[in-house]
Amino acid sequence: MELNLISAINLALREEMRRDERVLLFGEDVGARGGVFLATEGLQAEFGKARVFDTPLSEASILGAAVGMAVRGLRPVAEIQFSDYIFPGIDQLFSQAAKIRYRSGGNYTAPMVVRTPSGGGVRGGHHHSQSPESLFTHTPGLKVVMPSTAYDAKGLLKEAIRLDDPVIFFEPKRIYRSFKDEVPETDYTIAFGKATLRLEGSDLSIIGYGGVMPDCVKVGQLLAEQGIMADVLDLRTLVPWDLEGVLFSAAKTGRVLLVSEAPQTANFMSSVAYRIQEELFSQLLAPVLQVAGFDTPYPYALDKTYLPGGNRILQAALRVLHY
Amino acid sequence: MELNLISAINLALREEMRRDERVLLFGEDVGARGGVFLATEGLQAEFGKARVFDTPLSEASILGAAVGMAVRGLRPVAEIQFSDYIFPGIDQLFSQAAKIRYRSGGNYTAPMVVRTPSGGGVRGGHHHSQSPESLFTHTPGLKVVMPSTAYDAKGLLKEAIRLDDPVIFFEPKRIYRSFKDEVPETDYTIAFGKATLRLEGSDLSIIGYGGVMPDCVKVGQLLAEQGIMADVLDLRTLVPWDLEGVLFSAAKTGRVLLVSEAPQTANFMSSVAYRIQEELFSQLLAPVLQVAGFDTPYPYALDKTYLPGGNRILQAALRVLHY
Amino acid sequence: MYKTFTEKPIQRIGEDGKRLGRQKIGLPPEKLLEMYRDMLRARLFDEKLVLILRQGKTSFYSQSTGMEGTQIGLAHAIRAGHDWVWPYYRDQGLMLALGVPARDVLAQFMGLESDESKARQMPHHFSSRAHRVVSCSSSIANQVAPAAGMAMAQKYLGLDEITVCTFGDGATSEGDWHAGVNMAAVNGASVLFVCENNQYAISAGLESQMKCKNVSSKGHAYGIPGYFVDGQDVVAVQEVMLQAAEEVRAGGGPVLVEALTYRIGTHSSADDDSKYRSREEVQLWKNRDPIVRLERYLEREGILPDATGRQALQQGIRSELEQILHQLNLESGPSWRSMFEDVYSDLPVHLQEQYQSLEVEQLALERAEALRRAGARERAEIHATQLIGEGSY
Amino acid sequence: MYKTFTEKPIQRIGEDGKRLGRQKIGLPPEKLLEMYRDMLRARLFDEKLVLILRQGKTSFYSQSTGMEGTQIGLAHAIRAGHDWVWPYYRDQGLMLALGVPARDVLAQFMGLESDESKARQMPHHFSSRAHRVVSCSSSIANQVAPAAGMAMAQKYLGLDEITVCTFGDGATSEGDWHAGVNMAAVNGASVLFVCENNQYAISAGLESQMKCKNVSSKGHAYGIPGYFVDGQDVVAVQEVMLQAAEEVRAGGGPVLVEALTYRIGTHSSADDDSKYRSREEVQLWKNRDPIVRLERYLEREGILPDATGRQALQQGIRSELEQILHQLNLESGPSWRSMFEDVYSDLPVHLQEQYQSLEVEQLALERAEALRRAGARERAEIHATQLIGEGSY
Ligand SMILES: Cc1ncc(C[n+]2csc(CCOP(=O)(O)OP(=O)(O)O)c2C)c(N)n1
Ligand SMILES: Cc1ncc(C[n+]2csc(CCOP(=O)(O)OP(=O)(O)O)c2C)c(N)n1
Ligand SMILES: [Mg+2]
Ligand SMILES: [Mg+2]
Repeated sequence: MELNLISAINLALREEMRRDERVLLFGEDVGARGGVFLATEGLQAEFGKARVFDTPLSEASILGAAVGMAVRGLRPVAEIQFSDYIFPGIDQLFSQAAKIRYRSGGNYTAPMVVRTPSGGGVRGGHHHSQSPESLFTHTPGLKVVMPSTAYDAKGLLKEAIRLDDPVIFFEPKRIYRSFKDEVPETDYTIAFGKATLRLEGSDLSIIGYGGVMPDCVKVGQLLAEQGIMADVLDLRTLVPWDLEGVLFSAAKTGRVLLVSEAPQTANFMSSVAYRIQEELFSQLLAPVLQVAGFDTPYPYALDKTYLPGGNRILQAALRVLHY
Repeated sequence: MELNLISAINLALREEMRRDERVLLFGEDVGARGGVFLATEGLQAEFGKARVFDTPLSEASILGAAVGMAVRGLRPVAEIQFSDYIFPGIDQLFSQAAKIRYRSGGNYTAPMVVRTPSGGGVRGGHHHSQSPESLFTHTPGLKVVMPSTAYDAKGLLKEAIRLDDPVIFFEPKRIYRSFKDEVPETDYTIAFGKATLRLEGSDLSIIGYGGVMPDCVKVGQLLAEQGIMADVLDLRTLVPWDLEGVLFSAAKTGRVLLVSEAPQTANFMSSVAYRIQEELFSQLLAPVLQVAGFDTPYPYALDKTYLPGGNRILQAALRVLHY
Repeated sequence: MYKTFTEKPIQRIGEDGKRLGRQKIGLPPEKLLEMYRDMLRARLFDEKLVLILRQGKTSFYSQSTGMEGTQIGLAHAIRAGHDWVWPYYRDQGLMLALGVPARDVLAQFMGLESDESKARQMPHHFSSRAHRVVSCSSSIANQVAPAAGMAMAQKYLGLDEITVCTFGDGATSEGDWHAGVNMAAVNGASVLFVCENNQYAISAGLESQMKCKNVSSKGHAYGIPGYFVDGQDVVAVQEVMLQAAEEVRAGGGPVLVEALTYRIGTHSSADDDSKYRSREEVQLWKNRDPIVRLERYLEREGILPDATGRQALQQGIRSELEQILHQLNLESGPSWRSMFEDVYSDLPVHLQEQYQSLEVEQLALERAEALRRAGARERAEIHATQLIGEGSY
Repeated sequence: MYKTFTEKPIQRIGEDGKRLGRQKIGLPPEKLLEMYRDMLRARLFDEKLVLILRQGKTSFYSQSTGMEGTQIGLAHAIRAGHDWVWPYYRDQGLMLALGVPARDVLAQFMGLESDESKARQMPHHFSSRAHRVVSCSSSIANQVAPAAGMAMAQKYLGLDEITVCTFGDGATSEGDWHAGVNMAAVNGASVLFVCENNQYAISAGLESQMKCKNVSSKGHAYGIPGYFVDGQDVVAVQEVMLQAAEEVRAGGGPVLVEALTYRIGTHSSADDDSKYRSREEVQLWKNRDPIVRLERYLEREGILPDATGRQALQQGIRSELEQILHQLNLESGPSWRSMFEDVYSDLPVHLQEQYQSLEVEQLALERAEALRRAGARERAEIHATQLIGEGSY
């Protein structure tokens, strides 16, 4: 069936909760309200208040409780209302969720999922627009995901819930409802660490994840109209990320553009760039280029100017091509 | 006079507090105890409890209060006992200190310094060994420093206190007392954004900051004994970082090794690597290489195995040289 | 002297407009009428903003209708422009009553170039240097520890100001709230903490927020006084806040005041409250309108303007807002050139470079736009496709 | 039934060993003697660890001497191995009394391969799967919200366990403490929160930590019972904890118990307490030794072993520890090969690669070390300089 991204998330949650009674869902306003974006709509009605409930307004309460539940055998799925609001509870992720397996020698684990709408483009200003995923990729012990289609959202979220690791599941809120794609009603999961090609070509590799993907595809199509064929690769998961898939594409094209919307400095994509040039130094025809967010707080009125859109991606693609 | 790094910090604090009554100093155990590493020893005795005081055990209290004081015209210097413990208060840095100037159109500012011992090598296990600086370099609005000598520590800390921006001042605790260097008794500051050469050469650029610097220098000296001359460059400040100095050295040698001890993925140094290959693609003789921490939590018993030391740096240098 | 930690909210005027208690109400008629006007102004501001939101002139709105007693009572108990205020996002009534020009508040809501915060934040993120209102963060309870720090600075500097810090009921659950109140308490910092308890945090009622009997009782955990006042009773709010502010000013450390109130509208323009509360409940609280309560009292005292007078009062406020909007509608948002200002006190190299790259892009877009307007064939949403192959880089 | 929110700590045995109150002490002699032995064992463990620290066999130590009444009283009030425990780092006495083998505790302290946590954490980071003791984080108050979550899970799963969560006085200032206690309260989660109030957080005394009269009074802010007990009186601690644990077990939600105690030693082996507290104060609390208090009571009751018996008891404990150390001294730390285990449930590609790079390095180092031992000329601290020019990469 055709679904938008947020409906696919709702469906994945519903299916997993039906499958496994250990799956619990909580956060701010996820109950009667169904979440501020309605990702959890109808779930409290179906599964009851013992399994779907509102918490106090405290991200440390939410994330900390998720850790404790996971240690005792549940499969908590916690929602943080906006990824910008993880920070008040981040120590529970960094010091507990990420480290408990390692620090206990594998005796305790925290299989939990933190779902959180993320990224810009919704006129959300400083605190409803940020893309903090790089911070989590820099924290060993956490797995990090960001889908860009409804199909992937369902498959990756189901995989995340079943995995024995803590997963931070970033949802690109600006494309929650901007298109629909085919989502099987069957039970399927998507393994972490496998990128997927959105377009195939041999002149250039455009690599991204999450909210920037539609623009990456658009640019790929535009280039194709001019006879320039790009691989457009969607990473889907950042930890682990698909080194093999990335190197395969980069080796094929020799020209790579990495696209993300988080600030440039210490951006996760820089470490992808690093690995590409490390492995393929003599095969690259141009430096690896990045399109990323500016190193400023995310502004309100200039939202669209801040966000790397099709034009900025296109110009960078041309720069890589014409190097 | 010859001082070790921590004495230079103590001296810088003392001088700045004598110079400017608006400078206040607080944190956990900084008063009578003089800090757990004794960085603030004697300061409460000299300046009194109104200017040097202990706080409740809450990093959010410390960092949040610093923001409010700074807005009202003081120059707070807050100590976080270990950089691993910034996380419970990080929202005060990310959402308040980093953004208040921007979000108020420059009407409010938070000129404050957060001093914090950081990095590994002291058998501190998970929570007394981490190097979280990359997270702060990824947060626009914060300036980020990490000195590696007593001279720099004094000059950079005094600069940090006088700057009108929030500065996160990481102190490489494992070299607090491992050597002494010449520190003038005069008042001097060191401008941010200027790297400094520890050794000069033209065969290779070894670039690092903070706790890894002594090993970088050792490796440079070892190579020199074999007739291989390396530039050993100390970044000193990460935001802003010395793009010009780095590119100058990299262009000269064509071979670059970046050294840090934080985990590899989304490490700040990857974005330095990114910029080097972006600017000097055709001039590089080898891929830019990185020595970094492993992507695991920082272990206790394997402390020395985890930490990138002289041998690991040397091997990587050889890899760059023999590419 | 009002008592701390009362079981029931302190009231001065009953629902019927009758004075409660023996003590006379000390406020002169002019002051009462000023408060009345400020409450009306807050209410009509809401009304107007809901309208311009529909017109697309702002992007988001959270009403404070029903909470005017709390916000205006507070505004009239502190020294506006002298005491510092760390407000929260629902404080438009407080802003206006403190004297922040409606023009400035509106410019912020509309994201205009003349906003003193340079349109960097979403609507509701108040800031006014001149009125000592410190720029809001969206992160709930984020202002609490900074307010403590500011009061510590005031104490250190020997200033006679106090710091006022407001927040909702939901905010009290955050760790940063605890950290901030405790910091102020331990340091005897002069903060007036004000909880505008409207009984909801978006959809979460008090029972999913706390198990204690009310917010003010949390004062026990910090060793500070807690007052519980009826937020629908502007006179009680003003008096209790005044007493609390004086205690704070006297140097006794922070005080916590909880005003029990209700938001009549949805949490925000993005909310649908029918999912989580009954219409009966909302109606119950509509009947406890703080403006009506004051009107009843004023009427009893014989100082309520007559119907024509009230009409004129409202008309005056409406046309004030009309006129401002008329002007503001001519203004536009900030230029892209302001993107890199105010990140730091200086412009580091990496931001210079990013500025330059944005300049190239924006000038190209402007050229493309000029071409398009000059009648060149229509471009798709990617405006600069004409650059393909031209290699401007 | 003990009362909540008392002004003074609940006591059962006076300093002179006399029973207080009318109620008889319900514990049978065997139980009292077991508690006595556990307290001695904790004390002697401290003594031993200080010694092996000096010998360089562990790297860091924080004594709990003086706090045995609190920790052992707690251990004897809960169902060890059935109820779950989220301890904090100073809980060695609690660990031993819960039945965690001294061998396991010591292996953790010494960073040995047989540590069930694979020597991944500093000394004092307890964990025992078999005893339902959950691995400690160093981040103060970090365990509080997870404990709430665990109890929520227990409730959901219909288990009759409770969750016990301990922390120091300093910990109560952290935002995460507030977040955790509130979460438990709102959800009626079965957590026994235990504050081991030893009056210091490193050098910070209570007055720089809180302004309220005691930690237990913080229960008011969460709508939960708060008990205040004399932590030097193991009988009172055991009885109050038992009552609190039963309340928790009955499903009434969390309970907070504060035991007022004192740490006689420095904060840790890295501390110097003469900088922040007087010798007189320390002496005062030495005189309130919880072991001596129990001895006095046992003596009065005629069940205290005589001098020889006590001597034998101590000797037994000492030789138990001796023997364990004797074995453990033969063990070494974990192999570098364990570095990449347990980061995730699997070994992602990037960690496989990092493992391989470490393998190359470590094998080279082992070769170099073998050469060196075989008498080749001495190498500097950079062991593998011989690789220069050989280009093994
Ligand atoms: C740290 C954080 N978490 C979540 C949010 C999202 N959020 C915005 S308003 C709100 C409810 C706040 O309730 P309350 O404090 O009672 O204020 P009210 O809106 O009722 O005036 C929430 C959860 C946020 N802004 N910040
Ligand atoms: C978040 C955090 N901040 C700071 C520290 C450093 N630290 C370790 S122990 C300690 C004092 C703890 O005091 P308390 O909770 O009273 O326990 P006690 O040591 O007295 O038993 C501090 C500040 C830490 N471990 N975690
Ligand atoms: Mg509210
Ligand atoms: Mg303590």
